[in-house]
Amino acid sequence: MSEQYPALLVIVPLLSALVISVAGWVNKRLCFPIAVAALGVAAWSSVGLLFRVLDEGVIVYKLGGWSPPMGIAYYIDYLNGLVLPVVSIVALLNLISSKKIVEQQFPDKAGPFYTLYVLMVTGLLGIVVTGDAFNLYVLLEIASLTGYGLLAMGEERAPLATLNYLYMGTIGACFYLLGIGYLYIVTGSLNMVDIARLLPPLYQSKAVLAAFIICMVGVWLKMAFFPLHAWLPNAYTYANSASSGLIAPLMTKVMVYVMIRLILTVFTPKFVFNTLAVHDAVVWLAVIAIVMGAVLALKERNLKKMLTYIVVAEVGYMVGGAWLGNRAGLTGAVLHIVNDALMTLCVFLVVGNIVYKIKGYAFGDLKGLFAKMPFTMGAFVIGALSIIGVPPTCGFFSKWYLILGAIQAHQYGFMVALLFSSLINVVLFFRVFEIGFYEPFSDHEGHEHHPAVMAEAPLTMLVPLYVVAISLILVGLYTGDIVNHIVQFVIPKGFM
Amino acid sequence: MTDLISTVVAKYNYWIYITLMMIGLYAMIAKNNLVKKIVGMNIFQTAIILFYVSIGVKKGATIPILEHGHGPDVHHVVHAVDYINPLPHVLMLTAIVVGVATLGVALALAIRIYNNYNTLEENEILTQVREK
Amino acid sequence: MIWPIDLAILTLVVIAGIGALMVKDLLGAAILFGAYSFMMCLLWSIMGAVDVAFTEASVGAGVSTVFFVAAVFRTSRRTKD
Amino acid sequence: MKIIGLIIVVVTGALLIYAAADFPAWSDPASPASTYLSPYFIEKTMEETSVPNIVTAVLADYRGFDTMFETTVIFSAGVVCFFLLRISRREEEEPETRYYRHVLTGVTIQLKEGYKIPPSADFERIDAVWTPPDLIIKTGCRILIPFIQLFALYVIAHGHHSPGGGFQGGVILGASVILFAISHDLRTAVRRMSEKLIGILCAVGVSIYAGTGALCLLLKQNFLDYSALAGVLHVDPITARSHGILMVEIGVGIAVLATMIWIYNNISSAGRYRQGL
Repeated sequence: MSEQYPALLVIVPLLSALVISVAGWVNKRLCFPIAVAALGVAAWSSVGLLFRVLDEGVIVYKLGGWSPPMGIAYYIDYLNGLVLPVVSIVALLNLISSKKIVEQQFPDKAGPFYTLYVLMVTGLLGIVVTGDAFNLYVLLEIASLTGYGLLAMGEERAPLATLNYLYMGTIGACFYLLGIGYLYIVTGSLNMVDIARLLPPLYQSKAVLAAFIICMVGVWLKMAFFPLHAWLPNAYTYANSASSGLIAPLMTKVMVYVMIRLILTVFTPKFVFNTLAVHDAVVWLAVIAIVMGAVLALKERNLKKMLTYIVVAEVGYMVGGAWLGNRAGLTGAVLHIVNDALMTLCVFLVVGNIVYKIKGYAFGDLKGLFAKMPFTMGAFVIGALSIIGVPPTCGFFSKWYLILGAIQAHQYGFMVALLFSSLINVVLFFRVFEIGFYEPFSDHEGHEHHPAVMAEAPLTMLVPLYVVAISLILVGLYTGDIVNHIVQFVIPKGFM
Repeated sequence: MTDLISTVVAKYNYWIYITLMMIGLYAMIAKNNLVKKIVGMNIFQTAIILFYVSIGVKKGATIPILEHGHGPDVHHVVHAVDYINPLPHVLMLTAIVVGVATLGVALALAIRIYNNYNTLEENEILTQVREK
Repeated sequence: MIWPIDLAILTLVVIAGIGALMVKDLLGAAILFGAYSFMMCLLWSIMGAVDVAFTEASVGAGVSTVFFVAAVFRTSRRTKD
Repeated sequence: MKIIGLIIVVVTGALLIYAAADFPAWSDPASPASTYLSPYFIEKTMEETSVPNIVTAVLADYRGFDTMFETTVIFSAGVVCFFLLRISRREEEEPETRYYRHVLTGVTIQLKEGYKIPPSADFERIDAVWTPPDLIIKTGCRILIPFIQLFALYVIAHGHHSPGGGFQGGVILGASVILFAISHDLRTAVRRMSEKLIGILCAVGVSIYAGTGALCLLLKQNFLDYSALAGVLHVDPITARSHGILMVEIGVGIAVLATMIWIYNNISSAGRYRQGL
C-alpha cells in the first residue's frame, strides 16, 4: 500500500470532504469524526512519505499511469517531504481545536464548514505535492476559494475584508497562470522538471524573464509579501478563529514553499542568482517587509491584528532567507517554514481559546488573563518566546541560520532587520504579558472581579495547544537532526 | 517602420489580450463599486484565457477533433500539423470553470456586504465602518 | 481564418469590455458583460478552440450573466462609476 | 487610487509588451508549444484512448487529475455560496406578512403574522414583489426546457466525438432548471428539486469522478488509470479508457448541474428560499 501514499494523501481528504458534505444533510454529528479521520490518514501518509523519501530519495507518482510530461506526476523530494507533514499535522491539530468554536459560533453550518476545511487542506497538500505547474494553479484555486469561504464567516467586517482578499488573490493566481503561460509558449511543457530541462538555452529570452517576474509577483501577492500585504491583516483578524487558525499558519507558508519550489526546481538557482542577479534588491524588499511588519504590529492595540502583522514580518524572513542565495540562508528559510507554521498555529490557537471564553481580543479584554486562563497563557508564553527567538524554542534556530546566511552574503541590512524585529517582538509580547499579568480582570461593564475565577478553555482546545507548544521545543531541540537528515538535501548541489 | 508594422500585425492577438488584461486590472484596482470590480476581475481572467487560446493556434490546421474517428479507416495516419494544439484548450476549460467559481463566491460575498451596509460603493462602506 | 472578421470581433470585444466597466448601471454592466463573453466565445471559435468556445458560451455568456443579474436584483443597480 | 492603478497598469502592460517581442510568431506551426507535447497528443490519442475529440481525451485522461480538481473547484464554490448566504431553516423566520393568491379568481390576499389560510389547493403562496405570471413566458419555457435538457444529455454523451462533454452539458442542464426557476419562481423550483437533493447531487457527482479514480487504485493500478477497469468492464484496456472517460464525464455533468442550481438559488434569494427571485 505504501507505494500509493502519494495518491492517498490527496484522495482521502477529497473523498472524505464529499462524504462530510453528504453527512451534513443526514446527521451533523458525523461530520467532525470523519474530518478527523480523514486528516489523520493524510497525516499518517505524509509522515510515511517523509520516511520513504529518507530511505529511497525522490518518489515519482504518475497519475493515470501516464508518464510525465504527457500526464501529471507527483514529485516528492526532501523539500515537500518536509512540508507535507507540517501542513497535515497543523491542519489536524487546529481541526480538533475548532470543534468547540464551531459549536459555539455556527452550529447549523457544521457540515459545510468541515467540508470546506477538509477541501482546503486537500488543496494545500496538493499544492505541496504536485510536480505540474498548471496542476498547482488548480489546487491553488481550491485552497483559495475554500479559504475565502472560511474567512468570510466571522465578524461584520469579515465579508468586506475577504472580498478584498479575493480580488488580490485572484490577481495573484492569474499572474501565476500567466507566468506559466509564458513558460509554456517558449518551452511547450507544463511539467516543472521538464521545464527546468528545457529552459537553459532560453535564459536570455525576454519571455522567460517576464514569466519569472510575473510568477514571483503573483506568488508574493498570495503570500502577502510587503508591499502586497494590504489584504492580509483585516482578512485574518475578522475571521472566526477556527478558520484563521488554519489559514494564518498554512496559506502564507505554503506560498513560500511554492516560491522556493519555483526558484529551485523550475527556474533553477543558476538563472535566478547568476543570470538575473536581482537578489540583493529582493532582500532589501524583505528588509522593508520585516521592519514595516514590526512597526505596524507595534501600532496595534489588538492582539489578533498584532499577530497578523507579525505574520507579514515573518513572510519577510522567509523571502529574504530564500533570496540570500546561499546555503545557510536557504536552510533558514526552509526551516522557518516548519517553525513559523507551528509558532503561528500556537499563538492563533491561543487567540481562539481567548475568543472562545472572553469573546474579544482587544488589549482591553486581556486584563487578568493569566489568572483566568493560566494554561492557555502558559502556552502563549512558549509561542511568544519562539517568535521572539529565545533558545531552546525552534524560532531561535531558524533565525540563527538566517542571520548566518545574511553574514555570509554580506547582507548586513537583513541581519539588522532580523535583530530589530526580534527586539520589537520582545516589546510586543511583553506588553501583552504585562496586561495579562498585572492589570486586574474586569468584565465588559467595568466591574472589577477579585479574585478572578479560573475559566479555562475546554480540554479539546487545550490538548492541541499543548501538543504544539511542546513540539515547538522539541523541534528546537532536534533542529540539528532535521537539518542534517532533510534540509541539507533540499539544497541543490553546487549551491554556495 | 514596415518592420514595426509587421510585428504589430503579426501579433495583434497578443496586443489585444494585453489591452483587455490591463482594462480588467485597472478596473479591479481603481473602481469603487464592488460589482464593477467583479466585472473587471472576469475581464482580467478571460484575457488570460484569450492569451492561452492564442498560443494554441496553428496556421493551416483544423479543430482538434480527429476525422474518421470511427469506421473502416480508423488506423489511417494522423499528422500533427493538421490539427490545432489541444493542450491550451484543455487548460483553459479548467480556467473558465475556476472563473465562474470565483464569480459565484465573489457575488455571494458582495450580497453579504450589501446586507450589512446597504450599499455596494466601497468608500461609502468605509465611511460607515469608520463611524462605528 | 478571415482576418477582417477577426479584427472586427477583437474590436468589439474591447468595446464591450470597456462598456461593461463604464456604464453607470449595474444591470447594464451585467448585460454588456454577457455581450463581451459572447464576443469572446466567437473569437475563440474562429481560432479553432471549439470546446473552449462552447464552454464560454454556456458559462460566460449564459450562467455568469444570470448570476450577475440575480446578484444585482438582490442588491442594487446603483453605481457611481 | 486611480493614479496608483494607472501606474500599476502601465508598468505591467509595458512588461508584458516587452516580453511579447520574444514570442514565436502568432499561429506558427514551428513554435515550441506546437512541436513539443501536442504532436504526441494529436497522434497517439486515437491509439491510446480511442477518443476522436483530442480535447476530451486530454482533459479526462492525460490530464484527468486537473479535471477532477476543476470539478472540486466548482463544488467548493457551491458549498461556499451555501455556507455564506443560506440562512438556516431554524433562523429563517416567516416574513410578517405573507401573500397568497387564489388561483381561480386571481384575488390576492395579505396575511398578517399568526393567521393561516384554510388548507386548500386553490391558494398559492406568492412573493412580496410578485408580478403576474406571463402565460406566454411560462408556457414557452415549459416547452423549451425538455429540448434544452435533451440537448444537454446529447452534449454529455457525445463529448467523445464532438465539442462538448460533461462540463458543458452539465451547465446547460443546470441552465434549464435555472430557466424554470426564472420563468416560474424559486419556490416552485425548490419544490421540484429540493435543497437537500441538490446538495447531495453535488457531492455524488464529484464522488463519481474521484470514485472512478479510486476504483483504479483498488484494482492495483495508479490513481485514475482507467485501463485498470478493463477487467471489470470486460473490454480491452484502450476501450476501457474510453469508457472511463465517459464515466467521469457523467460525474462532472451531475456535479456541475447541481452546483449551478445551488449557486443560483443562494445568490438569487440571498439565502432566504421563502422569498426568492
